[in-house]
Amino acid sequence: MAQLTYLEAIADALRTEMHKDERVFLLGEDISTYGGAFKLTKNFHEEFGRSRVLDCPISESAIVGAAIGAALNGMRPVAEMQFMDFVTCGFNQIVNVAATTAYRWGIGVPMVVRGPSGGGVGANPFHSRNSEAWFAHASGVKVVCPAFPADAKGLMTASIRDNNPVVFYEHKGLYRKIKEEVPEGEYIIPLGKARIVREGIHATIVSYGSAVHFALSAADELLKEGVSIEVIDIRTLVPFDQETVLASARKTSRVLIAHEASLTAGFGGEIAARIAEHAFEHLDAPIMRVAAYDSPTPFAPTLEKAVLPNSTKVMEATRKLLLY
Amino acid sequence: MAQLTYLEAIADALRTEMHKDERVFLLGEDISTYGGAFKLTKNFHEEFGRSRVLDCPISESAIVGAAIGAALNGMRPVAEMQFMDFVTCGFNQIVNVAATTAYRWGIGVPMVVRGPSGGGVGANPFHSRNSEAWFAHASGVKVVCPAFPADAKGLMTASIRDNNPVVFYEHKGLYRKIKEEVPEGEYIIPLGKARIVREGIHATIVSYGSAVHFALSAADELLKEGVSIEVIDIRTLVPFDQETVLASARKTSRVLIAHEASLTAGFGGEIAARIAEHAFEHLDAPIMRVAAYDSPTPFAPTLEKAVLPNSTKVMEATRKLLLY
Amino acid sequence: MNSNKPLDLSAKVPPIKPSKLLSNSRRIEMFTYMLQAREFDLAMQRLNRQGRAFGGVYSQTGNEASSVGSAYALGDKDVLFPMHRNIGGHFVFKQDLNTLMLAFLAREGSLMRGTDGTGHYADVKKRIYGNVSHLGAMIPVAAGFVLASKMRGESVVSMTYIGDGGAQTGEFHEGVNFASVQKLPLILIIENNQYAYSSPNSVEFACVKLSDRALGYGCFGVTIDGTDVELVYETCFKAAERARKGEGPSLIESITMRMRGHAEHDDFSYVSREELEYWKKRDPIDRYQKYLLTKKVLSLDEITSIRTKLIDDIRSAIDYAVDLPFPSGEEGFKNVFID
Amino acid sequence: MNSNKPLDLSAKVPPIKPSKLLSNSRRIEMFTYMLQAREFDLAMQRLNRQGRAFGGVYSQTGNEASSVGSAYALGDKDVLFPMHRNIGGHFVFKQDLNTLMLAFLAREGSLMRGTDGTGHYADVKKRIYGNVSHLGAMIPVAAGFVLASKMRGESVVSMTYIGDGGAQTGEFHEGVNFASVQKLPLILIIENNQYAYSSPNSVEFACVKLSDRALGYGCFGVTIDGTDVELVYETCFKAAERARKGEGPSLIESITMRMRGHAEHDDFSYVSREELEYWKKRDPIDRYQKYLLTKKVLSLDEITSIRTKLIDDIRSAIDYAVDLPFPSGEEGFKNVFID
Ligand SMILES: Cc1ncc(C[n+]2csc(CCOP(=O)(O)OP(=O)(O)O)c2C)c(N)n1
Ligand SMILES: Cc1ncc(C[n+]2csc(CCOP(=O)(O)OP(=O)(O)O)c2C)c(N)n1
Ligand SMILES: [Mg+2]
Ligand SMILES: [Mg+2]
Repeated sequence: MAQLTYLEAIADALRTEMHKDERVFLLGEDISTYGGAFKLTKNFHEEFGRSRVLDCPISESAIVGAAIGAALNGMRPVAEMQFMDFVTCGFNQIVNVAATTAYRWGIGVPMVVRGPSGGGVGANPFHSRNSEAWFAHASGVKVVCPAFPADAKGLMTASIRDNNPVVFYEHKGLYRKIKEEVPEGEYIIPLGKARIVREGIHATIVSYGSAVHFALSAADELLKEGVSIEVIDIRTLVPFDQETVLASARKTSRVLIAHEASLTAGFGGEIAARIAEHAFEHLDAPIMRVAAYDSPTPFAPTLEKAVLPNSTKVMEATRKLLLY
Repeated sequence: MAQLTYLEAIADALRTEMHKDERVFLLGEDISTYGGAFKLTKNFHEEFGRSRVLDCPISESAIVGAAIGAALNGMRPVAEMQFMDFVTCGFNQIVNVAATTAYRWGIGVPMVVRGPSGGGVGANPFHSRNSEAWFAHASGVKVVCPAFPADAKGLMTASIRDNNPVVFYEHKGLYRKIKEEVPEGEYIIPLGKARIVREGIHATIVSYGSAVHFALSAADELLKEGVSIEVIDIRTLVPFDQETVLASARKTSRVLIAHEASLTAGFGGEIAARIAEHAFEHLDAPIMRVAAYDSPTPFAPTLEKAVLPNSTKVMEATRKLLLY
Repeated sequence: MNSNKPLDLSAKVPPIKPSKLLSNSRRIEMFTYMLQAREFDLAMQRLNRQGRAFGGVYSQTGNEASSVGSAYALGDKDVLFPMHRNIGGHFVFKQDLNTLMLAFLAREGSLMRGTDGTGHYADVKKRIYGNVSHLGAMIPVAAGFVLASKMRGESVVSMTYIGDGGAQTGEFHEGVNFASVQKLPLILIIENNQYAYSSPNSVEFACVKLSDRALGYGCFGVTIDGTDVELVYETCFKAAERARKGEGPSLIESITMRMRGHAEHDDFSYVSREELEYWKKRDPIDRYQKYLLTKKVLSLDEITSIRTKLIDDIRSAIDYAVDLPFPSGEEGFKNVFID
Repeated sequence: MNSNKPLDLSAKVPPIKPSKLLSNSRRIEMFTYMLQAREFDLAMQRLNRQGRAFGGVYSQTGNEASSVGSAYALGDKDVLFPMHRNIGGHFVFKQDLNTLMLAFLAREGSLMRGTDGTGHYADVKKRIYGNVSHLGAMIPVAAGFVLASKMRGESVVSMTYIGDGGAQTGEFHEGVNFASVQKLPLILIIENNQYAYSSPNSVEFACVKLSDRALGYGCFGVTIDGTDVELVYETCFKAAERARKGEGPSLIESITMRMRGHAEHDDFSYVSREELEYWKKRDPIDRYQKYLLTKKVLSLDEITSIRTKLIDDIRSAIDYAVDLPFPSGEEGFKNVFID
């Protein structure tokens, strides 16, 4: 096994699948010669040719729409949004065409829309959004938000092989931040399986994406004080692994939900609602949430820090939860 | 006071505000000569002229974008989506331009995007969507979902006078279904105030839009059995009147949340999360939700009935809640 | 032709421009599809009046030449992405009446299991791909479909449609531009039937011809009389030839009239009597019938018997479908995702 | 000009096309703004190398004639919606350097309070409206702005910009079409600087000239040499005149070169040395300077002293801004909604 960054792991999944299955191809802006804004697909065009690493005009609706059309015609396209923020320009294609096709026509639309999302890196309101909840509410697309390199590889493989449209959120702040052992060659993690990243007994933090790391460092800190926190990375929002989350809630009786997306109508609400309905009797404390303030993600580091969640905020909330 | 339908009440609000304030104007597809697909703006062009009742090309991004530009330049535009489903084609303008302008520039964008939403009328997957949760998660737009004629008028007035962008969801199934007394002339209901539509003691149903009516008929039925249900219509999702909802939850200790939108990542999750966090100790039963199945809204009446919530489903869930 | 100027009400109806590419038997076939489209339309209108239809009924009367002539120009590997007034194309692609009627009425056993209605269905074996209501959305999809074919070295042309209104959507622009850059074998027919719901061309665009947009994409563009089926056929046939040669997409503006309301609930009072009169004289079926009679390709008797057969067949499809129940509610919970 | 074909590397640099509309004092003013834009650019590049800038630095070197010449053609009621390479326009609209630098660096007291950076700000008193990152989005907004003016009978022209890449967005199409139908006083400059990030024109479009799209909207369109500031000025001045007369929008393709990477992190190794050489010879400032010297409008000494003053002023603005703290975190919680 090799030590790979999150970005390398995703590239590895794409490369492996492209070698294995000639139906897989990539399309997006500046992905070929330039290798993508984050160089994730660097040199791919040399390996696979420019028609399988297709540079496209600045037309997100055309990119997503063309991916759908190609998927209807036997391919397995992976469309890049240069930043996930720009998916708002291809939104209609995803929620109205891709999401409804299986239901209406009984035909699969095997495609992935992927790209860098999230904040905390001093981008601006238009290069930092966490919009996964929109697609979780779209009924007909799967939504994947990996937090670790190996998971990112395994989930990307599963997404490409899935017969349904998948929106795959990569967190740009994680791209080069963490390295871990990533299995070589084909490696698949089924969609819809949460992962207990750390077992614990006193409380559960349910999270995904960047917030998993906030949860882990909060858990590290608290461990020094003898408090044992269970950390669950749901990994995919749709399908949602309700059972794993409920089992943990029932076990620890205290749940904090953390995500980087803004609070209101974020996916944390959904998770809280499921727990409040199905694990009600097991709870010893209110379900708490840590999320971004309900604003655009601001540019200046001082403001961004104030608005976004981080390890400290998660730890403080966990303390509050434990003290309840 | 006149007896008005929900549709007439909205038209009345528009007409009253247009008479009062010449900055208010309407733009959308087929709203002038034709009077709109539902005839809501019938004859408006005769009263106000075609430039204030502006027929537009089939270009939702241009319609919303032009409204934003006009709002930046001193007007108070009201943009119609012929069906709210088509807001997906103007989505980027709303979530990225309208929603971020006050935050970034300190300038108000006083505009309303309104149109018919919702199902249960045998339309199809593309003429039935309830997408309010998307905008509730957009951080920077207000979201209004009236259930009654008088509220629709009062909230529309408030929306037009608000200095922020408002997405105003009209439920097409309610347009001509209910009549009630609606105050004449200027009539305003502030955004962000829930309404206790019916007081009760044994349980609370929190809902909005069409689901308020399901809740009311469930409450009617249960009253016959001596059970008293409190029904709360939140009326606006953003701002959300948390206090009224929490007070009721604390009072009755049993809460059901009902909305027509699909379950997962719908606004019901947010409401449940708020209650689970802030009224935890007062609850005697799990928070339950009734919502549409997580699918597109199907066309055939048999399927649509199976998938969407209705009075019976709300009643059955309420019984379950009471029996817990 | 100029697609955005006042009608010359006194103008003579031009003669059909016969295509050298058509044999008489193929002429008869086209004409039969046109009749079938018209009769299907009339039947749907009737069902609607009787309250036995379900969902909106979007008439294609006036569109027979445009829809049939274009689809008829395709080969047997090519694919069709029809829009709401392209029932003629469904027939050209040999959709059988029972299947079609079931789909329109969303009855039990229909292709979409009741999840959706009207002509939105896809029938992959017949190479018919449907649409969504959102105008313009299928243009990039139709382009992507043949992008895939092209990648595999297959020669497949994809044909789709948009209205004089829908051509104003952003997805029209992105789709046509993408196809032009990739030189995809895409034929996009802009059916300018004078109205987009209630909106005349002047509300929708300010250019002289919608096909003038081709210049801005670097693809082929032409505006034609969309009530002359042979002209439509020939134009599209050549477009398909170019497409197969790798010369890229064509934008064909086909000018005709929507002879009824947007859907049957619309009384189209915003259309003047004179305008309807003008177009009535250009009824695509009348024009072609006159031509076929004059050229003795068909006799009136033959036409009558073709029509009678078509009407009978439609009637039995209706009888077959209309009393079938809607699908069971359980269907609503299936296939949101598939394996 | 042809916007989408291989360069003729041996072509001579054409002379400046002097505009009859310009006095020498106004020539000097334009030239000064161009120099200011260039020096500001160089200063930002330096700040970036020193790690003292914050956020992406998008060079406008190569764009001075296009940005200054266009904005300079506007009147004192007109509004500007600049894009990321239009710093020249900010200067023409008399933005002061401290304000600008604060906005770019998102420091305390800046117009956007740290919520956003670069040239995204709006300064209403100066009639400068900013943008969002999403390309194309401001075109309908700029159109709607003057729709409002028009409704009130005010004569205001709105000018905005898009790139050779951004012209492929759906919002470009919807915005220009809407403005054309409403005959709005909108001037859209398509700045074709050869690249959209790393993508050459051939990835973005297949038409000969991007201004050919005007025909498809029914508005005025022209492609011009965007390194000749007088030509840009004159073209835009006439466009503004037409706009004020109610003749609708203009689509002006201004051809130039982005002389650096997309932003400073980009080494633009995808651009050939020959291509850069070709454009280096067409540097808008060199060209204009040569003209002004030849015509004796300015002497070299005068230019040097103008430049020195500009550099000093920029340096003091940097000194002023760069050590200021970022705004307090509390600002992040304000103004999501305003009263
Ligand atoms: C994006 C979008 N906006 C609005 C509508 C509502 N709508 C349905 S059909 C129609 C008119 C279409 O006119 P045109 O494109 O000319 O086609 P026609 O019906 O005349 O064939 C409108 C506005 C829609 N379906 N999609
Ligand atoms: C809708 C959208 N898609 C993608 C991007 C990412 N992006 C930012 S600038 C850029 C290239 C722009 O090229 P062009 O329009 O030619 O302008 P230039 O930077 O060359 O002036 C891209 C792809 C974006 N900002 N907006
Ligand atoms: Mg039409
Ligand atoms: Mg460019």
